[in-house]
Amino acid sequence: MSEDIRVMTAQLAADPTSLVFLPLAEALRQRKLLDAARKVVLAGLSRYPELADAHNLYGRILGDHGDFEQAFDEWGIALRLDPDHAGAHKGIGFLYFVAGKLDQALEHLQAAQATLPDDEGVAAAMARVREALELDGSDPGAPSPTGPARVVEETEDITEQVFAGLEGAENGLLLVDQHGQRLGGGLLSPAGQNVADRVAAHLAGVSREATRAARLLEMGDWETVTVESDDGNLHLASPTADTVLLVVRPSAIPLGRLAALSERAASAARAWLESLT
Amino acid sequence: MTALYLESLEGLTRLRGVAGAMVVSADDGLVVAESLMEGIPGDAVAALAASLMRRMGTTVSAAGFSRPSFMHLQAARGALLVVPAGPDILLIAIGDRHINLGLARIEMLQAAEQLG
Amino acid sequence: MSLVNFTAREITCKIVYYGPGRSGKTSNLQYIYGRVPQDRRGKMVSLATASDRTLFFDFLPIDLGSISGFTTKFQLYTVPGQVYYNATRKLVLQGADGVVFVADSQARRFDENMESLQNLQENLLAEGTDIRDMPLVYQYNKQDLPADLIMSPSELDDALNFRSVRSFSSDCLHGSGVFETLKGVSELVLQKLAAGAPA
Amino acid sequence: MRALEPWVEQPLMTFLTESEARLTLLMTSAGQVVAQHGFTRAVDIMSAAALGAAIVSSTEEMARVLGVRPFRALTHQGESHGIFLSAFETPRGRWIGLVVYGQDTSLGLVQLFFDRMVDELTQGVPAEGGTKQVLAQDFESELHSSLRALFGR
Repeated sequence: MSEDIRVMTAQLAADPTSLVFLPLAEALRQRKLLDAARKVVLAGLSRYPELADAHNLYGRILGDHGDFEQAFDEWGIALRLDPDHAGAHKGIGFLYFVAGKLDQALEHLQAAQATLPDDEGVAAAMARVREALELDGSDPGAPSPTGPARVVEETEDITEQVFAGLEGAENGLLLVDQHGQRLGGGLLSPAGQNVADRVAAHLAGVSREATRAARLLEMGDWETVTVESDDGNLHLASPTADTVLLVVRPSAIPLGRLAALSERAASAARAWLESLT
Repeated sequence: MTALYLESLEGLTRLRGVAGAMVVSADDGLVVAESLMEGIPGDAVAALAASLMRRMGTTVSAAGFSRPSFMHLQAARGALLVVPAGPDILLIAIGDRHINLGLARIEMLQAAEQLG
Repeated sequence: MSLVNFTAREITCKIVYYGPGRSGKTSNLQYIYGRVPQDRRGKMVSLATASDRTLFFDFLPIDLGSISGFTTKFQLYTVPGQVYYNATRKLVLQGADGVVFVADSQARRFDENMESLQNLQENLLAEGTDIRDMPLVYQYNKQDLPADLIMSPSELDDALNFRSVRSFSSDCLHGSGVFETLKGVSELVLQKLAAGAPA
Repeated sequence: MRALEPWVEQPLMTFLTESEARLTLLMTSAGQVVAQHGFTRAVDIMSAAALGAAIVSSTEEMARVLGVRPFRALTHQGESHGIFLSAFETPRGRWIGLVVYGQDTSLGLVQLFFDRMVDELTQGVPAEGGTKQVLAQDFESELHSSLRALFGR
C-alpha cells in the first residue's frame, strides 16, 4: 500500500469526522481497489449524506465497477445537491453517450464545461458527441453509430406499430417522450434530410414551454400548437401527459386537415402507449 | 410609431374573443405597446409568448423550415396567437376559447405587414 | 453588519479604510493583496480615475480561514478621500463592521485629516451609527518620511485621537504597520461579534 | 445553490428553474451575500456583490440628483450574456438581486420570474430571532495565528 493511502487512513482513523475520506477513496479508486474505495466513501456518506462530492465519487466508483444504473442515481443525487457539479455532469454525460442519447449527453457535458472551461477531457468528450450527432443527422439510412442497436430496432418497430397506414408515417409524423427521445415516426426536412432526432430533442423543450405558458397565464392545459411557415405547417399535440406528437405537412395542405390527421395519429399513439402498460 | 402600434392593437382587441393585443420585442420578450383588458398580465404574456415563439423558431429551423409566420397555442381555457412583424418585433394576441381564429389570424398578418 | 451563516458556519465582515485623499488607503489594500496567498484572496477590484485616485472604491476579499469553527471572510474596502466624493463615501460606508482611519502623518496635511475624521463621524451618524459604537482603529501612515515633515504618533494621538482608540504607525508602501492595523481592527470587529450577534 | 437562510432557498430555486439564469446573487444593499447560485469561488462572489451593490447605490444616487424616481431595474445586454440588477424591499431590509443570463432565456422571462421571486421572498420571511453567541470569547489566538499564516509571518 502506498504511503499517501497509509497516511490518510491513519488520519481518518484518528478523526472519523475528517473529510480526508474523499481523497482517500479517490486514491483507492485510482489504484483499482474498488471495494475498499466503496467502503470508505459509504462510511463518509453516512456521516455527510449531503456532500455532493461524496455522491459524485461514489458514482465514479460504481461506474468503474460497471454498475451504470446505480452510478446514474448517485450522480443524480449529486446534481440535486449541487446543480452545477461538474463531475456529476461529466458522469451523467458519459452514461447518456454510452446509451446513445446524444443530445442529453451534450447537454450535461456543456453544463460540465460551463464550470470547467479548460478541462480537456470534457472538451474531447463533447467533440466526440458532436461528431456522433452529425453522423446521426446526415445519414438517415445507417443505424446510429454510437447508440446500442436495440434502440434503433425498437424505433423502427414502433413506427410500424404506431402509425401503420397513416399518411406520412415515415417522413412527417413524430412521437416523442418528455425527454425529447423519439418513440416513433420519422421526419424529413424539405431538402430530404433526416431531421427526426434533432427535432425530437427540441420538441420536449417546446412542450415544457407551452405547458408553462398555459399554466402561468391560467389557461388550463395546452392542447395544440400550430405553426405556419413558407415551407410547411407544423401541428403539435400532446396525446398523453408525457408525450408530444408532431405532424408536418406542406403549406398547401389546409390547417384543418392537419388537425384531423393529428387527431388520428394521436389516437393511434394513445392506443399503442396503452398497449405497452 | 407608438400611435401606429396602438391603432393596430386596438383594431385587434375589437375582435370577438380577443382579450388583449401587444407589440413585443422578439429577443427579450418585453412589451413595446399594449392594449389589454383589465386583469391580463401583460408582462407575463409578452415574456412567455416570445419565449415559446423563440423555441418554436429553433425547432422549425432544426426541421429545415424557414422562419414561422404564424403561431397559435390552443389551451383548455384560452389561446395565444403570435405573428412576427419584422425581424425583431412580435405581434401577440391573447384570447379566450371562443376567439375567432380565422379572422384574428388575417387581421394579425395584415397588421404585422403594416408594422414591419 | 456582519453576516453570520449558522448553517454553513461562515462569517463575513466589512472593513472600510477611511481617510483623506492620498493618505495611503489603497496602498494598505495593495500591500495585503501582495502578501496574501492567491487561494486566500479574490481579485482586487479598483475603480480609479485616470490619475490613479480612487473614484468609487477599492475592494479586496480575503479568507481568514477558520476561527472558532467559523469560516471567516473579510471584505476590505477603501473610500475615495477627496472631499467632493462624499456621496460615494457614504455608499461605501453603509453596513461597515469596522473602520480603519488612515491619517497622513505629514504636518501640512493635518487639516485634511481633521476634516476627514469629522466627515466620518457625520456620515456614520447619517446612517444612524454613533462613532463610539463602531469598531475603529487609527493608522498614522507615512511615518518613514523625514522627521521634520511629519507629526509623531504621540503628537497625532494628542491632536486626533480624542477617544483613545488603538493607533498604529505605518509605512504602507513598504508594509510596516499594515498587518498590525488589520489585526487590530479584526480583533475589535470579532470582539463585537463575540459579544452577541443577531440569530 | 447556497443560501444563508433556509427560507430563501425555495423561492430562489423556483426562480432559477423557471428563468434558466446562469448566475444569481442575492445580497444586502451593503453588498453582503445572502444567497448565490452558479459561482465557484466565494471570493469572486464577494467582488460581484460589492460591484452590484455599488452600481445600484450609485444609480439610485443618480436618480436622486436628477430628480427622477429610482430605477426599477438595470440591465445590460451583451452579445452572449445579459445582466439584470434590481433592488427590492424585504422585511429584512433592502436587498439586491444580480442575475446573469444566457441566450437560452430572455430579459422578459428573467424579469417576470424575478418579480415572482420577490413576492415569494417578501411573503415568506420568518420572524427574526434574538441574539445568539457566535464566537467563543477566546477567539483571539486563533485570529492571530490565522492572520500570521495569511501574511506568511
